[in-house]
Amino acid sequence: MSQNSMIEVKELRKEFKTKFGTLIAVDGVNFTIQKGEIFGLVGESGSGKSTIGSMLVGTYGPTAGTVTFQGDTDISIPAKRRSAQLKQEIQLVFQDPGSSLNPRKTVRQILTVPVKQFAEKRLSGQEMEQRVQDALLQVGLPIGYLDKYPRAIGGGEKQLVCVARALAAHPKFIVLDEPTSALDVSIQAKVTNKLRQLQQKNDLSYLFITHNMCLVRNICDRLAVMYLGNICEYADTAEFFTNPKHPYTQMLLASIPVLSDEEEALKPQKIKSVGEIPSPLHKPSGCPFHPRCPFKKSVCEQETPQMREVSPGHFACCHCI
Amino acid sequence: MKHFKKALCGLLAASMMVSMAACGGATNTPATTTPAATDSTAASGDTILRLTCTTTPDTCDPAKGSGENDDNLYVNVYEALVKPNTADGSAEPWLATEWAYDEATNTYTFQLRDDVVFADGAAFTAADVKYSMDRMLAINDGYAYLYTNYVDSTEVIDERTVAFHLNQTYGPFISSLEKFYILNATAMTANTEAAGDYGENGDYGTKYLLNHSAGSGAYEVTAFEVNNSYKLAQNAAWWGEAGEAAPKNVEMMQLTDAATSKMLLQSGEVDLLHGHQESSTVASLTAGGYQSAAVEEYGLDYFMINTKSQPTDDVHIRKAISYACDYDAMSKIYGGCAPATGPIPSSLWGYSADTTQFTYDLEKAKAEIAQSAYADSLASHPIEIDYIQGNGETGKLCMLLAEALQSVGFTVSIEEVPWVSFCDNETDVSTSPNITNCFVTASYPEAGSLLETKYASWTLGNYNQNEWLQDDALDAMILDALSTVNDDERSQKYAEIQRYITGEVVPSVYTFVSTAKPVWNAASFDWCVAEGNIRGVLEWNFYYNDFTMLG
Amino acid sequence: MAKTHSTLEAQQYHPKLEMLKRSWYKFSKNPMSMIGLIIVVLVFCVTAFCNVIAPFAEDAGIITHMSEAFQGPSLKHLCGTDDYGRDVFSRMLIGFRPSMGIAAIVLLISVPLGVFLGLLAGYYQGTLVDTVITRITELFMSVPPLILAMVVCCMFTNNYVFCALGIAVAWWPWYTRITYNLVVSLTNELYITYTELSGIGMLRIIFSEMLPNLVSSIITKMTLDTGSIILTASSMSYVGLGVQPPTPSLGSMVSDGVSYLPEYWWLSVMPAVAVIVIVMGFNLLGDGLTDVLSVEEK
Amino acid sequence: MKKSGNMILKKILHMVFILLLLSLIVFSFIRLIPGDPVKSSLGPLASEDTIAQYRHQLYFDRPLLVQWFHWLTGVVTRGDFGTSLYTHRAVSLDIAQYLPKSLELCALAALLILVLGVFFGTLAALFKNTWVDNLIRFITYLGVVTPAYAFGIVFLLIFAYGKGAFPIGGFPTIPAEFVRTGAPALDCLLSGQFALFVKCMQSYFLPCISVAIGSIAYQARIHRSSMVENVNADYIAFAEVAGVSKGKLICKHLMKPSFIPTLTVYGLQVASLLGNAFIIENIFRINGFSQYALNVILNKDPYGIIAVTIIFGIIFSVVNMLVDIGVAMLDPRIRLRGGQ
Amino acid sequence: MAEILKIENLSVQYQVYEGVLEVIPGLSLHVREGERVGLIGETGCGKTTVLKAAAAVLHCPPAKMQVDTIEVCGMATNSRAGVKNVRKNVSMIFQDPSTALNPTLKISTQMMDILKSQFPKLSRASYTEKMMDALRSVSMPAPERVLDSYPIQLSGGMRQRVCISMALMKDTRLIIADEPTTALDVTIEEQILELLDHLVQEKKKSLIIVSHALGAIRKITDYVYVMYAGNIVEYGTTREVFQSPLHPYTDGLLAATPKLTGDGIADGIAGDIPRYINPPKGCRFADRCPRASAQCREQAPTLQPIGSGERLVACFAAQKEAKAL
Repeated sequence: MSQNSMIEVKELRKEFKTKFGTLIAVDGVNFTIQKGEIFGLVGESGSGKSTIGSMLVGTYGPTAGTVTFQGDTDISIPAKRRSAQLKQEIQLVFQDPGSSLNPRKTVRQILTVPVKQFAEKRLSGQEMEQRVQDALLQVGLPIGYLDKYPRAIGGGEKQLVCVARALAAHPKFIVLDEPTSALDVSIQAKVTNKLRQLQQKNDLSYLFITHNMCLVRNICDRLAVMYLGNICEYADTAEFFTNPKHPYTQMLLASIPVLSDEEEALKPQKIKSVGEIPSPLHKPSGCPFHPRCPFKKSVCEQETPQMREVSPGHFACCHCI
Repeated sequence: MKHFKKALCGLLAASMMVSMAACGGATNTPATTTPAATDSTAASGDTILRLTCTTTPDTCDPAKGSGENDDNLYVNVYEALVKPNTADGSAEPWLATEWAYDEATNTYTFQLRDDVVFADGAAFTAADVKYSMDRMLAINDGYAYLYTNYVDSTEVIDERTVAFHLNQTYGPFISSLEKFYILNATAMTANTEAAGDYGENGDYGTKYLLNHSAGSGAYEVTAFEVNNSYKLAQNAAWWGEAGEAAPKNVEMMQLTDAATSKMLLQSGEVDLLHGHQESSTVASLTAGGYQSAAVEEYGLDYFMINTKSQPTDDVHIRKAISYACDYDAMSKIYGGCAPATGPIPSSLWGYSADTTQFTYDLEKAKAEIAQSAYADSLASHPIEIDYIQGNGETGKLCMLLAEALQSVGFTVSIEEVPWVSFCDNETDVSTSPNITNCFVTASYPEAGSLLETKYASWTLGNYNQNEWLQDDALDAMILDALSTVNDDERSQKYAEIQRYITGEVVPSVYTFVSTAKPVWNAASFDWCVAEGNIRGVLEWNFYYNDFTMLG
Repeated sequence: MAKTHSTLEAQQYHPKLEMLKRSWYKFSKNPMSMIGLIIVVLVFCVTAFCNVIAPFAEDAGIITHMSEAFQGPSLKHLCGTDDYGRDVFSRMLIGFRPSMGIAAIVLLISVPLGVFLGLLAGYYQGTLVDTVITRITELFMSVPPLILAMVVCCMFTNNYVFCALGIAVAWWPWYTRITYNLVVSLTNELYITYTELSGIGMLRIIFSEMLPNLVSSIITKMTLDTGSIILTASSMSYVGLGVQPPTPSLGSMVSDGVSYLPEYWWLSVMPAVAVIVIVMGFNLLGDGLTDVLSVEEK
Repeated sequence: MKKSGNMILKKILHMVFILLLLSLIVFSFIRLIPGDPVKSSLGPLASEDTIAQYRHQLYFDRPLLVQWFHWLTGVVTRGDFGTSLYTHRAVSLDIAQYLPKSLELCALAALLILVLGVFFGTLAALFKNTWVDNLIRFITYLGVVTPAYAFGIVFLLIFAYGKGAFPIGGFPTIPAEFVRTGAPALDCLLSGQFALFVKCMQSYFLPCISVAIGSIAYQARIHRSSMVENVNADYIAFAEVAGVSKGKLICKHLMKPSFIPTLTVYGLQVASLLGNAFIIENIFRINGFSQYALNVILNKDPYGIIAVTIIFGIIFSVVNMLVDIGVAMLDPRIRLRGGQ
Repeated sequence: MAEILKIENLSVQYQVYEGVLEVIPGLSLHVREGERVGLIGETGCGKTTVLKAAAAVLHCPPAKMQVDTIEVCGMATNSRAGVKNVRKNVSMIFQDPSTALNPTLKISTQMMDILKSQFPKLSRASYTEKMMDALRSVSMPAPERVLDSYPIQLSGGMRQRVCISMALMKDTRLIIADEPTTALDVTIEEQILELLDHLVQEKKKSLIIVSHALGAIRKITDYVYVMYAGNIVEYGTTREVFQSPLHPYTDGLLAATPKLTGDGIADGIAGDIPRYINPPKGCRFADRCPRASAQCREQAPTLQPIGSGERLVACFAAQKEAKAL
């Protein structure tokens, strides 16, 4: 399995010191992303999903636990200490396309940065231009965009430029941190489909971080659902949506506002959303979900449940299973 | 949003709430205004005379100050053994009734008045004189230089007799005593702090005198704020005869801003502007119905030429400068002051008319330059002219001179220098500029005073002497003159010195007689100046006891 | 693909030029900004050519015409003559020079220094470098600029270079602070995060990614500051610090003229109006720039 | 509450540190002065001995750090800032004499800035784009670009002929028995002399306006833009729809958040008031601290300069601290995040 | 049924630096008593502007508004009395609860000011009781603590509950909700929608809700308007519109939304909304429309009824198709 794995995360933990105490953003998380797969990481605000993404790209290192890249490289270190090759191979697309492009630079200048930085040799001007154009064409934008400033292009196109910038580095693995949540629905579709296409064409692996279950349903191969720094459930997409186990997952699915009766039928019916998400600063004892869980037992308050395999490749973390 | 108008009233209240408290931390200060010794709380019938000057004294201590504004205060609150005659400035009795000189022992013996009391009622005795002289010499500031080199000791012979033993003959001794103000020894000792710079004498009462007076004069200090103002009230215990309509209270304010003083006089907040008012101010105020007069002092305006720096070390260059000076124009800038004929103003005792005089003549100036060693290298020897910042219109004088010098071929620069830097520069010959402009007045009404301060080597290194003469022959002449006790002989020696200076050394340009231009509101008071009785010693014009308040 | 490339070249599309054109268009639509610009251009022209423009340029030197003193404004002397009989208008124009010179020196010193330290402190946020620079900045900010400038100017030589040095000493911390704040907000921008994660060198991040985003704010501040510096310098020359007479400076002309108020009002009023107009010009221009740039950022 | 106490304590410690550093820097600076302040202060007649003795007395012949430390102990233990070479007495006496009235002047000016600045700013914002707004904007523009001395002179000219309503020649005399703090108006209030108090306030009127007017204009501009920004905020629309009365809407819901930027700018304005007041103090014959500062600087009086800079430093730091606290009080976001 | 809100031919322009933004060219809509009406639209289509105009909080300037009719409960709103009437009958809930509450005032203060305008003279205790009631009615846990808090101390969901409770404190007939759940997490969104639905039904109020989240609209509305670039392009009962969209924009929008069924996503709608400065002369959607014809570029389509029921669409192609049928 490790031969085939792109990212292997073991007992990953991240704490932040704040003025009000320690914030446990990620609390012992395990998962594996296979080569050539789109792995979805789903959760609501404060679940720690973006923190995991940041650790993978090296914004900061974890407090504990390991992350292994391609089976042998330990990447539980911040980007500063990573090799140039690693930086090239793991790329990142942010949520907010507005802030991820330098407003004072043209698209050409923006794309030149990774092309130059990650080139295997010194590039001539001609080669550089060629590669920059390639990157842009890959995401389906016309060459004319090279001389535009980010301000002059639409939100979806901006996000595509971000993708092009990531691709220009020729990565193997891309962390997509809510890549479409700032976009309108009509534009989101185009970006999502482009991402999927590029993944297949370039044999990439993605970590797709989002809060949108429907999107995950349509793009990811496998997914994990997080709640307050823990993974609750972890399965193949199809299996997951037909047979959700964890009460939180069910609640999540049940809450989705859908567009047709057909979809309505797919939602778990017997659970209703209640309660608030607690602040990660005041994480409940035992199972973090217990204050909102309709199936709560006394053990849930005291003991943290362990991850269990409920069916092959389908894991859930709940005392009731 | 148009109907929000009503709410605006509420706004003020809201913004008041957030008012600043930052500045609440005022320190607990010792009162700088002193409690009045007598009933000086101004009742409605009391008259008050309000004046302005450019700088009020730093302290009420007569051993510390030596400027015209200091004198103005001292003369009203203290009294000396002798005072200048209102006509020619020669010494006449004041606290002393008579004196005698013993040539053999070089001792002056003074008989003192017996009817004098200080403001606190203590009687004036010889001990007070001794105390004041000892203190003066110990502090060695202000006018002490008049006595340090001469007075060996002071002896109390009896309660009404005091003797000064000199260690060398000193011609103008009696005249110089006009600046020796007598302090109330008992009051002073009572108010002396033990800790101080004067050994067993502690602080010698200097702290007390910062804002109190301890004299026997017609007035006493009731409030004193450094660099701002002081107030005087009539001394109820004064032994003399208080003027019938003399002001009961006097307030002197410090004002550096000419515009403000002008406005204050116009708005009626001030009665009299003291000192050198600019001619345009005088013109505009007199046009508005205010009075002004020219009060000649025992001093001159000098261009002091540095005789040790190039190119002014050449006497021909100095002569050229003297010829390049447009005396009439300069005097006109100051509203038409009497011209100077030599280093001594004609009204001063010891003046001699027998001097070499220069007139404004650029041709002669050029001729002098041609004779000088710098005839061919004027361009490479620039001349720097300095004047004191904020010192009336001396800048204009310098400008006129500079313009003329430029026209005869000099390279000239002018600098306006703050007072402190001006003094700093004068402490060393290398930092002294080629020419400075400054007024200098005599400490006592005699030519010797000016000659000594202006040209003697031992008074070198200050703003009064940019000439850096260091001329041994001249030093000897001055010393000889000063130690001559006989008046006629001394006067002749002074004349000889003046002849020598103007004829051979030419160290300075003498422009015109220093003339104060007080402006006053004639409706509020009458004084000697208004009557044309101008006294030669400036401060005696401001002897408030002689004022007549009107209305 | 080669085809698309060539068509692109044929279009001669210059994005920078295009951006400038747009900004200029927006700027030119605001009459106040245009007035500001015109004033500033005029001020620069006067500064450069005052000796040519001034009808009596020699009046700035050692010269007197006592007989012509205190003449009111006339065709010959547009702003009258002063107490030396010199032409107030000419002296005023020549007085622009020290004011502008001081502003130039102050900005030349304080902008590079302040911006550099600000960039450094901002880039090394939270480290010792940051702390040290921030503390030094606070230190210099805690004394009023005018006082600090006067101390420096008085301690050394009283001429306009030291006057400018004095003001610069008081002025740079504000550039450090504005740069620091801008950099801090920039580091939250994801494109900076991206460059950091990509392992791009610190100098390149600072100069190629951050600086272009700061330039507009700093230029705007410089424009507005030029006005404030001229005001400060005129306050200093009002109390006799800075330019030495007889060379004219606007502040000292006002203070010299005050004692002749109200009869000879033109001595002080004219240079005071000049100060007001110059400062207003720079402020209007600065505000105009702020408008254009803030719209652009949206 | 304990948290905010800690915060203030921390700020004070920080302030003390900055001030110590400031004094050390000024000390080293003073040593760099060309020329000899001691010599020139003693006047032309002083002998070399006297100068040497005086220099020794002032610690000028000892190493910098020794001198600084001696000065520091003096300040801390006795409140002794050394002896001024300009007034020839303890600097602390000078401070006690000059500072109170300047502080009073600045406090009154600060009040004016706040009240009038906020008033005109609000007026302009509420009548945005009407003639009221345009007029206020024009006037405030003039206010910002006009040097303070110009205002001083204009007022002087106008009121010199007004004869008395607003005196231009300094303060009325406060009889010695009423002097407590040295700040004339405050002393009158403390001793219940209301007639005299009114006179003091009349004397303060013109200088206050002259000192404050530039800042008032600037403050009004800042407050206007801050208000305009907030008028369009969602919460104003929300409160409006929810039925909050107009008066409350403006005075409370709009004013409180608009005050946050206003207050920050206000702090800077107030902190620099005193440093900029010297020309006005001179014109209106208020013999205050700013004027004193100018004099000690012009006279190169070492201990005076040090004391003056330290006092300015203290005022700046204290004002800034108060503003920080004020902003934290207005803005719970700052308060609840623990001062960040 | 009486029309609670009626807007006819509303046009709004904004004067900005670059020129005039013609945000809304001419829009009509109505909400009848007891109806729950949705307004679907993406970023920048002018939906918030419409709502602000309806609630009489659209400040002019900067906006320049012209309208034939704008009535709330049968009374025009363009007078002082009209505004008073609006305040009496309309409450509004904003998109972002973190900006809709004044950050510098405590919740109790903000609620109190609303109460005071309604009940000027009550005792402190009864005010508090009313506030507690309001909070309890939105099932707020620990209402005492909430009252004593600043907005920043509350989570997003709690803030939105507070906003709703404040909006419901007045007994109004129309609730205007501007994207009330966009800023919230999905489980919280569900709760808020439920709450809103419940309150509206229970108190028999009318509701107009704006959102770009189609699912949310579908969940709680009876009728829906679809808005594009300042125009209403389609109107009908929620059911019909979602099942059989007529306008190509509605169609594209629905197709582009990822579904729980997981059959992939359609490629969405190409391009961006047009600029509002000098907008296209014809149909504003023409540039992005797969069915656009020359007519669409020349002439702006108007809303025309389709079929028998209350179905309106502004598209030449759809109108033709319907006629053909």
